[in-house]
Amino acid sequence: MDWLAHTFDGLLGLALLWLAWQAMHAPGLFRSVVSYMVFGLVMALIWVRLEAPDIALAEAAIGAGATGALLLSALARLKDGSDAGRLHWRHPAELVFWLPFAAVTALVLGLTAWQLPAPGLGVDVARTLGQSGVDNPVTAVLLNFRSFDTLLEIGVLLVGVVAIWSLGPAPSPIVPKMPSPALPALGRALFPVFVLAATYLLWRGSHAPGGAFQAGAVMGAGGILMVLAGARPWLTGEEQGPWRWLLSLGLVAMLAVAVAMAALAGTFFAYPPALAAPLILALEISAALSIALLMFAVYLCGRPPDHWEAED
Amino acid sequence: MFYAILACALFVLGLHGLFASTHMLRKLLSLNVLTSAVFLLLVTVADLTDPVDPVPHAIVLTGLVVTVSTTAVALALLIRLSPGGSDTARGRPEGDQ
Amino acid sequence: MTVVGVIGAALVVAGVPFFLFGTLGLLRLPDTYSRLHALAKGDNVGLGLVCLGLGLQSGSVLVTLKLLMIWVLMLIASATGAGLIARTALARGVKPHGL
Amino acid sequence: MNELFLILAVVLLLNTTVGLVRILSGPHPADRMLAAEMFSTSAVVIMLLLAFATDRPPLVDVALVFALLSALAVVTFVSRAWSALKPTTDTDDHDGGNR
Amino acid sequence: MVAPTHGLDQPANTPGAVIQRAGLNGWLRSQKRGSGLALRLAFYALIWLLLTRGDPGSWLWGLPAIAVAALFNPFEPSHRWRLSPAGLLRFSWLFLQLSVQGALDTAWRTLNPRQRLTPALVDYVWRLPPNGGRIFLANIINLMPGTLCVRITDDAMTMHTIGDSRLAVANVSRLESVIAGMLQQQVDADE
Repeated sequence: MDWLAHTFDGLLGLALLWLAWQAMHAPGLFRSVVSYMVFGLVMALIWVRLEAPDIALAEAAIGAGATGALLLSALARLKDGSDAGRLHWRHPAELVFWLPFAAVTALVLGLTAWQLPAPGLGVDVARTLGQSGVDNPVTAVLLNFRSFDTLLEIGVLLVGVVAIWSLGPAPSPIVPKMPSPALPALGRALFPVFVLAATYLLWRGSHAPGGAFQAGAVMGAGGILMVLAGARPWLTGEEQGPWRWLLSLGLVAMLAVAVAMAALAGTFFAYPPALAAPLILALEISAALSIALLMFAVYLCGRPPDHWEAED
Repeated sequence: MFYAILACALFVLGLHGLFASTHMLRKLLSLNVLTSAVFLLLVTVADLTDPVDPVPHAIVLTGLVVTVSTTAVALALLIRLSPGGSDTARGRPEGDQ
Repeated sequence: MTVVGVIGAALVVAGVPFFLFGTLGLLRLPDTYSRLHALAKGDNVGLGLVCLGLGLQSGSVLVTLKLLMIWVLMLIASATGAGLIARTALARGVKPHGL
Repeated sequence: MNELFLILAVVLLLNTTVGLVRILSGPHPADRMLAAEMFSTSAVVIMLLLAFATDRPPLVDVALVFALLSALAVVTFVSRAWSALKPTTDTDDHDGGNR
Repeated sequence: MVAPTHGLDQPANTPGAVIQRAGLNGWLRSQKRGSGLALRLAFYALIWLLLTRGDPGSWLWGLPAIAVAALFNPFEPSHRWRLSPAGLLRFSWLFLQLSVQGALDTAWRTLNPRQRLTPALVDYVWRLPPNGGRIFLANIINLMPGTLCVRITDDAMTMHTIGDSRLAVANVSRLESVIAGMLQQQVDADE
């Protein structure tokens, strides 16, 4: 039993280091990007080994899905896709710096990790879980105990989208000429599964691994797939009206709840235990919608056009 | 313990890549590797205690999403900085298809 | 250990060699097209056997069907993916080996 | 039984790690992509095996998400990267397909 | 209220256009055509049931999700076929048979690629009508023994075969007939 787990860990670690090395040092940017995509898959397996299925779900959707799509698309738009910038060992003497540096860093990191308070917060969270309104400790931490972090985090995503939109209109064509008639068929077959799976993850979030982040990431990645398969975004009325509202829905809802709670109880995000469950539910739904759309908006690399015409 | 060492090795690898590579895309990949190393360390520490500490898990979860948005912003900037990229941004058809 | 459980375990064990052959094909075959052949066929039968075997092991109909749903999703993805890569490769002028 | 599944998971992981050599050797972008695809199929299987060996049903959902999103990488690759990767831009021996 | 849950729209008929022309009801009606809304709803309900492993409390979430999945698919439904249950069974059986055969066949060739690999490109003329399962056939043959679809045109597809190409064509032809039976399409009997 034990040696099996150790072999498994060892193989994962080796693959991880090798892929990381490839991602940074391989000749050819394409090879780097593919290595990094596989790196994401290995990370998801490692999260499973470390008893973190919540993170594994998110990593499966983000690391293996959305980030890969982002990087590959960007690679296609970078015209100098040669091996420019390949990392060279200019002097063997660099090792004289890097080896001691590596040793010291490892030592400092290890010491820091060692000195962290031993029991952690696991006991506290388990003790107060009953008052939080949900049964999944990670969701409880995200949307109740430390919802301030989540608020800021959604804010960061929104700022990211604003930054990307302010760079100008999205590079055209947003979607290249459709290479195959099989793509719409694929999109048609997968769309319902994406909707159902994302809703399922959202539903599960209150009592088992899953929740707004995972659901949003799956739906966002699904949106990217749909657009690549030839669908045109639905929310493309004039001036992207509904886009903006939905993008900020998550942040607005969290702020509204926070301010309301501040008025009621005197503290940001201090939910009365009776209201906790429905409030977390509402926050989860709005956060999932926003995250899905934010992930999708981020993929466009610019402000979406007012009208989505079929490119040719 | 093994994963803590792995995280440290990954951290050093990522840091080296971040400083030593010259192409921006590679720097970005190194940055992502670096974040993964930090997440790995956090979760490894969380796994040491008996009821697994959910707080680092939640932090890593938000961190993952923030990393995607950072990557996306950096890539959008990168596309506009690259010599041919500005053409695509202005609407010139890409590729030769 | 019930009979169904034993059959399930046997199916899981039977599924794994297909992955080994898939990797062997990926490494040994001479061109992109034949590698696509090896991967698309081998991996999906392997995954199907593992899913079915694990489902039988669990002894629950719903779990078995859920695993089979994962298999069908993978089938859709890999059949379409293999076709997309093959068609794009030919359109971009990648010549098949031996022709 | 659980040991058996764990052994199979380790075998599969070893198998995929060996298969990753295709990322290194190419020669075509499509071949590297194939190696990534192979890894995602195997990751689904490993995840399922772990789910049943350690009795953690949430892992089945992780496998489901993997299966759902495995199409995304290929579709992005086909519709975007392939069109931009002219034979000369990837540094490897670009006529590998017509050896 | 334009359901904002997924943010996507259909390709040929731009979403906005449809809604402006026919209103939201028209768009919804266009989605109801095709393989039977009831059948689709039932199928999605089955998927939901499997996902949640039959948790009764989940249907409060499931029903809206099923409705969204069925009504707001951004791709136009293909509405030229009906599913025949007997045909579906026959297809599934042939599919399973051929995929196992295909996996064993490729494994055998992989063991000695130098002698057992005889690649060829074969044109296969469609017998299925356009819009009636051609794409399905083209995708499915990638999983069948020794065939890989490398080009699709209006009247034929090109297959890459490893091994006996006549056998491969015979298999594809058989599969085409079964698919036609499943989708209740007309194909020429002979060939």
